Amino acid sequence: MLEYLWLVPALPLAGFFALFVTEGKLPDKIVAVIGAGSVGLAALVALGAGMEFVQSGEASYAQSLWTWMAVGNFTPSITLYLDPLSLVMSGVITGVGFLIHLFATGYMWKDHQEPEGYSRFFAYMNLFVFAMLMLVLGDNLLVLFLGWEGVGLCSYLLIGFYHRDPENGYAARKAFVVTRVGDTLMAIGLFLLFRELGSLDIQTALGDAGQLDAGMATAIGLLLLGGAVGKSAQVPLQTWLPDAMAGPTPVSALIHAATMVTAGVYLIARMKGIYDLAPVAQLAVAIVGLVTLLISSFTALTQTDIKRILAYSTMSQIGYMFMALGVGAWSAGIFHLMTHAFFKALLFLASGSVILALHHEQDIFKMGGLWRKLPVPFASMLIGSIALVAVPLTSGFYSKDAILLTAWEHGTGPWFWAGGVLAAFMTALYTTRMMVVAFLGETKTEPHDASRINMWGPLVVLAVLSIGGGWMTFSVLDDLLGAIDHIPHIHPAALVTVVLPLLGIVLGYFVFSGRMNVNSLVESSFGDALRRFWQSGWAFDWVYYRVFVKPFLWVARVNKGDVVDLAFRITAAVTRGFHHVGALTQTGRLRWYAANMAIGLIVVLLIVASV
Amino acid sequence: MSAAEVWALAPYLALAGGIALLLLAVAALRSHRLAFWGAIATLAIPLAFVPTVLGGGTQIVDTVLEIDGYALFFFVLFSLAAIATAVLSARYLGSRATHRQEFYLLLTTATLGAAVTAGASHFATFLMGLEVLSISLYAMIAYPEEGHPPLEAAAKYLVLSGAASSTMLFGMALIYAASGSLAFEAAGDIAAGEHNVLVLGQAMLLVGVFFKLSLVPFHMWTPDVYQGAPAPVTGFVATVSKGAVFAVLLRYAIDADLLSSPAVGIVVAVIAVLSMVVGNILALLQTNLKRLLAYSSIAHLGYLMIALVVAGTAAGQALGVESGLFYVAGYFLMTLAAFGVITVLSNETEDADQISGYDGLLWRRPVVAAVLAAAALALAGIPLTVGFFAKFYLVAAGVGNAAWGLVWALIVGSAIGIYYYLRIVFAMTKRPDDDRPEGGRRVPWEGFVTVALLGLLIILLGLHPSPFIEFVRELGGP
Amino acid sequence: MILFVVILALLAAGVVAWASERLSKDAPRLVSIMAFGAGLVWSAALWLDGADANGLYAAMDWPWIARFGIHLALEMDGLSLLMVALTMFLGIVAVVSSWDEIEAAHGFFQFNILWVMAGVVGVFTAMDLLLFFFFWEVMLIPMYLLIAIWGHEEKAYASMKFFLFTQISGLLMLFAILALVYVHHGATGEITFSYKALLDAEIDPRIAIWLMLGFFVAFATKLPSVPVHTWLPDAHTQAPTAGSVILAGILLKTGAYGIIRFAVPLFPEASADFAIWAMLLGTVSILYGGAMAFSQSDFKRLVAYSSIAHMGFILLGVYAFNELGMQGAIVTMVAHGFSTAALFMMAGAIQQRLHTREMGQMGGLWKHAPRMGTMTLFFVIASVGMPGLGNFVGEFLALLGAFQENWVMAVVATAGIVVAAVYGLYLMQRSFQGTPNPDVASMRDFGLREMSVMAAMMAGLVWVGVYPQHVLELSNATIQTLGILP
Amino acid sequence: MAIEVPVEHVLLVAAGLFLLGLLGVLVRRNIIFLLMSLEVMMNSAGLAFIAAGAKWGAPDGQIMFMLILALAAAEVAVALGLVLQISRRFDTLDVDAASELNG
Repeated sequence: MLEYLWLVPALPLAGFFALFVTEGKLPDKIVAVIGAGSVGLAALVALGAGMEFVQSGEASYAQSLWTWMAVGNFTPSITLYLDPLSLVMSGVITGVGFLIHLFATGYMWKDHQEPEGYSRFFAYMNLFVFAMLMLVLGDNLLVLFLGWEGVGLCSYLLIGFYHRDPENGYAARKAFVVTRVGDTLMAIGLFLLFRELGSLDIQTALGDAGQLDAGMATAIGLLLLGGAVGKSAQVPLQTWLPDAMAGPTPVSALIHAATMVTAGVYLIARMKGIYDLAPVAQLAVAIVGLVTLLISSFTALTQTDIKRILAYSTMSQIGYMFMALGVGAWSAGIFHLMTHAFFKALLFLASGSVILALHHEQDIFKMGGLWRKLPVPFASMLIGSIALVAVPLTSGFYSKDAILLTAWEHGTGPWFWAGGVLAAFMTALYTTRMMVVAFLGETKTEPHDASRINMWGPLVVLAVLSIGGGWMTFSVLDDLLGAIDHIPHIHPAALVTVVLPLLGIVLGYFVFSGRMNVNSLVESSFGDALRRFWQSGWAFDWVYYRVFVKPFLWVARVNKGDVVDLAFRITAAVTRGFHHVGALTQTGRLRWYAANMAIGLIVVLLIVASV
Repeated sequence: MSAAEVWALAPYLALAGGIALLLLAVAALRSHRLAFWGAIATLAIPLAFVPTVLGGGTQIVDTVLEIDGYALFFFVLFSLAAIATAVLSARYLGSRATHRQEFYLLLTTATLGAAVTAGASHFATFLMGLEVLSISLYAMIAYPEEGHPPLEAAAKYLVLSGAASSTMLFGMALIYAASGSLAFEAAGDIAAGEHNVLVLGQAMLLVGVFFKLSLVPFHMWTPDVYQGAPAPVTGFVATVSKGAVFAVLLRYAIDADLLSSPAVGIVVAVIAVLSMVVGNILALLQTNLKRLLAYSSIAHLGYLMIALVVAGTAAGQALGVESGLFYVAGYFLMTLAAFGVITVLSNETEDADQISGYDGLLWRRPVVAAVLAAAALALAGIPLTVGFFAKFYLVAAGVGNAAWGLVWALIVGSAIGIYYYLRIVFAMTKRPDDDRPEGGRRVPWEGFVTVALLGLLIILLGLHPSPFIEFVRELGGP
Repeated sequence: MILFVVILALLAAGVVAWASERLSKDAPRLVSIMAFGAGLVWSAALWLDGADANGLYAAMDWPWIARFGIHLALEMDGLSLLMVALTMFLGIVAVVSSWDEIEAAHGFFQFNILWVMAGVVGVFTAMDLLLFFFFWEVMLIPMYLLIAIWGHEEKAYASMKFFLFTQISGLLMLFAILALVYVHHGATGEITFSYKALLDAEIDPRIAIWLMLGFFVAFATKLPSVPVHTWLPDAHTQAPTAGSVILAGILLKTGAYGIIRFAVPLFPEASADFAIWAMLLGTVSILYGGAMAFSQSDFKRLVAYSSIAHMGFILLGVYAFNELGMQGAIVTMVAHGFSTAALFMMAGAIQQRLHTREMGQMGGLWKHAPRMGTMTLFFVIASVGMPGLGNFVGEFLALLGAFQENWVMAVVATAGIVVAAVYGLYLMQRSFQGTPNPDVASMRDFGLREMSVMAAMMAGLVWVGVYPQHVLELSNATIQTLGILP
Repeated sequence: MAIEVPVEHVLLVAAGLFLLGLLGVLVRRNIIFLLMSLEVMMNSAGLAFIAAGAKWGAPDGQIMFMLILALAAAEVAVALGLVLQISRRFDTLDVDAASELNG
């Protein structure tokens, strides 16, 4: 199967192409078959190729397709590169991706806003899967960049899928532009890397990375981090992700939870060789992760929109992954990437079921009491939540625990660990809040569950993976990626790590079910200000709008007429002015003409006399 | 006077004889047809002598006329321009004068004057030729029997031209006083004390010449005369009269080594630059096509001064003369074409001189409009037309002799010029409004053929100028 | 010989098209399409046939004006072939894009299109400086007429501005050409305008910089680069669709071509000294053009400003003086030819349907015309620089090359891709997305004719984006022979 | 017994005449006077020619003067024709009235 590796990205691409050229004229059922089927087939091929790869025992497998371009010594080739990292990634992308596609065939069926957009939706989704696969399979940073930009594009297209609402368009453009800022940094990183090492081939570059001096390695590491930060919605380029929830919920599940947003994690993991040479850059990765983790988990606590809660949660979970990479627990980071893909996809899909059943109601305070009426979504949400909170034995527990314990040992002291544990506590708090408010209590909106097998089937599979994904895959990944954690679990730090989230659940239950009154705290002026500060996402949007957007708009407004043109207009006006003055001399009077001739004669004679 | 000298005079004698015959014929038989065809014959027959005379080499007739390739080039050019003018005038004047016969006499006489001027190598012939030309022109300008403009134009031209001629004459007298010779060439050895008088005289002579060439600041008569004169006559004034003066100026400048005097050099350069810039600026927003072309001619004569300056240097003499001749020929074509179009579009009483009247001409009379467009673009110096190579020649001459200031002025002037030439083209391309009645006037066929021919030549020389360039080179300088 | 015949054939086709107006309304454009189609086939045949030992596909050299050593010297090497093929292709696009737009004088319209293209082919193949200049100017007049006759409300102003800018800068170039020739004449005693002879001219560096600037100003105006770009938005906005397509697709490329073929090789040292300023102009163009594009509310004006930004990459690439930058510039030329031509075609189609270019009066057009929306989306994305499409290859290579030479400039210029995203997506939002404008009751979508042209351009962009090797190989042959790389 | 008058003096007189004529052209409005002033200018040149001819002892200057006379006569002939027409069509001999062509 390995020789058919190219089929893995090619199948979704073919699906996209088929849907693109038929211009939405195919019957929806065939669209569904093509859309989900192409990804499903890709998953099968990936599975087959992966098994063969694991059995072969080789460290990597490369399939060269063609040389993209050849200019002097710049010869990036389109080569697919399979190693444990990309294998895990492609497995997640095709596997989880297929489940989400399957769910979407039901979710998007006879959609209320875009009933004619069914084919367009799956075209974009397939294109996304293709791009994401190119991102992780590309053996060259330029190919990676192709996928990188491709997923950004699809993200833009899908966030703005309901394009008739200008707000969605705004959210889509914001996502694209903010991540482009990161992409720009990344592109500069590529320029620098090429200048220093003469190749963008990842393996070649990493092999030659030893030639880099420390400063250069740090620069490259920081620039690539810039790219990763943008794509993975980390501070300071995180502001686009909550708005990106404007897209259909399967999109949020696939792109803004399971796959695309983890591309930054993949990039840093892939370029580990550079970060090994640049401790400063690596520390920056960890700091970015920690800061994002804290900021977003506090923010999640104050959101009311179920998808925004999940979005902030995603940011914080990716913060864990960044922190993992930063503190050196890179296999644990990848492990968390995978488990997070399971449980976060589950959470999003389940919330999508809820939203659909409530006729697109997303405010958790307008839900309530749903656990009886929507049992499958509720069960799925619950399972996803406990995995998110990292209750022991769930998949999230395995990976998060490994990260935090590595952080404990980090050279700078236990600060990363402490921050991570605090965030874990907060995670428990906001997750509990979400579950309690939305599913317990009294019913505020009457749901109509219309989900069928194609919708709850994926939920079930993902639920199983969320629970068991940790221990099922732990040993395999431990093998493939290298040792995931080193610390025995009987350890004070380990104990705190395990217990604190549980405390969070208990506290959250009491507070949000109203059994414990904290109104005096929340309603105090300080509490209120803090709440609004958190709710706004720590005012990043507010600041960015004033620092970047507003000045740009101002310039655009005042300079619409192009100030440079003024120079030419003035020249033209002056020339015209000369004409008018000159025309005045042409009075038509004979004697005036004669007088001028006389003056001319005198001037000529004066010139002659003076030379 | 040797036989060879007499033979060399053959074209001139034929032209003069033809005029005499025409005079008698017109006096005896008041037939327009006879006068017209007589004039055509008078102008055409002398051309038959030209090739043989040209083959005989340069003849200097009694020091007053130098009949060489240069003189004959202008002879032919003037005759052809006069023929075109005659053809264009025939119908145009029909509605403006009860008797057209004398017009042809004036036209042929003016041509003779111009031809003599171009061959002059002596102040006497210079004076004679120029005044025969000018006096004929006064009458030609005032020829129409009705309306103020022709009369006003003629009066202005007469008075101002008279003043200029006087200045020129006075200059000649001073030169003669300094050098003791009236021939162009003898100005070589002059006592130091006389030198100032000589330069003073040359300056006054130049002022007179500059007037005739309508260079700034002696240009002010130009638009008024161009506008007031009958359209075909304007074409004749713009071409033949200026061509003749330029021819004699160039000859005099070279023979007398005029530009070796720094003072004269400065005067010429300043006047040239002023003309290029002021001429173009004055034309910029002009709405009357005849006036616009007048201002444009001011600029063009300014450009032409580059040829004079270059020809005045020892190294650049050949190139300067060549470029001058080529430019003059090209300028004749473009100007005659432009005024030809104005003539053929004019109705019984009014000249077609408002640019707004040309709106949509391309759709009504495509060929005529194309000719005017070609002429305008040629005047602007755009490739595909002879105007480009004419200007190219000048810039090449200027650059080749490091006349940077003049070349820059030419570039600036041309840059301004593009605007108003293009305005003409733009007006013609306007789509006609549906409610506007079609201009029903018929274009006379002979006028049509003339302008079409001129247009064709503009394009032809713009595509393949090489044979003509080689021809001009072989003529040699004055 | 064949090159001259091709140029004459295009000119002749123009006359035939004009004359065929009497037959039927369709006859002129069919003549045009056949002429360009034949030209395209001919260039493809040349390409498949391969170059001769000197890297030439066709060449000829006839004396023209012996007095000045001016020759009718035409040569076609890889770069020329590339540009000529693009010209022929966009000729077809131009004709199709104005199919319904032109209501009067079809024959004369096609005449002008064919004559512009004839001039352009001359520009891309001339090997004699005067001949080059000749063609350079020849292509302007029909272009001027296209704007002046078939343009929109401000056509008088726009066409005049276009002509003045290009003509005045052209005068400077003519001056520089003549000065170069006479400098060469002074050294060797030979007057010649031959490109190859003048390549070897030894010029005093103090003079060379001024002569180089004469060329550069003309080409930068045509390109256009800030600060001599202001003619472009006006010209584009007012031009008929075919005019915009030709202007953006081809005429701007003549500026880039001129820099690569003439300004740099003729004055290598002066150009090297000037490189930093040229790169600065390129960078400023990228950012300023992008910011200006965002300011616009007129669809065509926006695309016009985006062209300025794209052309900045060409300056940046060429003056990086390395293979990467140069190739980036050339690929950008090709890719921009496709993407912007398509966007202008779109603008024209919208204007024809809605009688406005103001995006304020559009919005939600996707509802009426999903095909047009999809196409706009595709080409916006291409011009935003999406990998896998041609523009990315060009811009990435240009930036990569520039980075080797001057990293500060490259870093600043890279920020331009963010700006591109801002204005590109905003364009999409205001025209096709958003709430459907209630004033727009319906809009005819693209039909087969438009879609086939669009598909061809999409295919072209994907081709250049995924496998640019064909382009790179053609241009590489030229780049190596120009001798401008260290 | 002739008095030797230096040629320069005659030339100065001629120049004075020239200036007078020029001034006449500038200040007179009646076209007849204008023409008369022109004649003065022309004749001043003639005088200069005669003086110069005398200086060189050659007949050239006098010949030139005769040519000038002939030309002046011709010019006046045309000019008077114009004057007649002007007085007929403009009803005045004031040259300032003839300023319809301008701009």
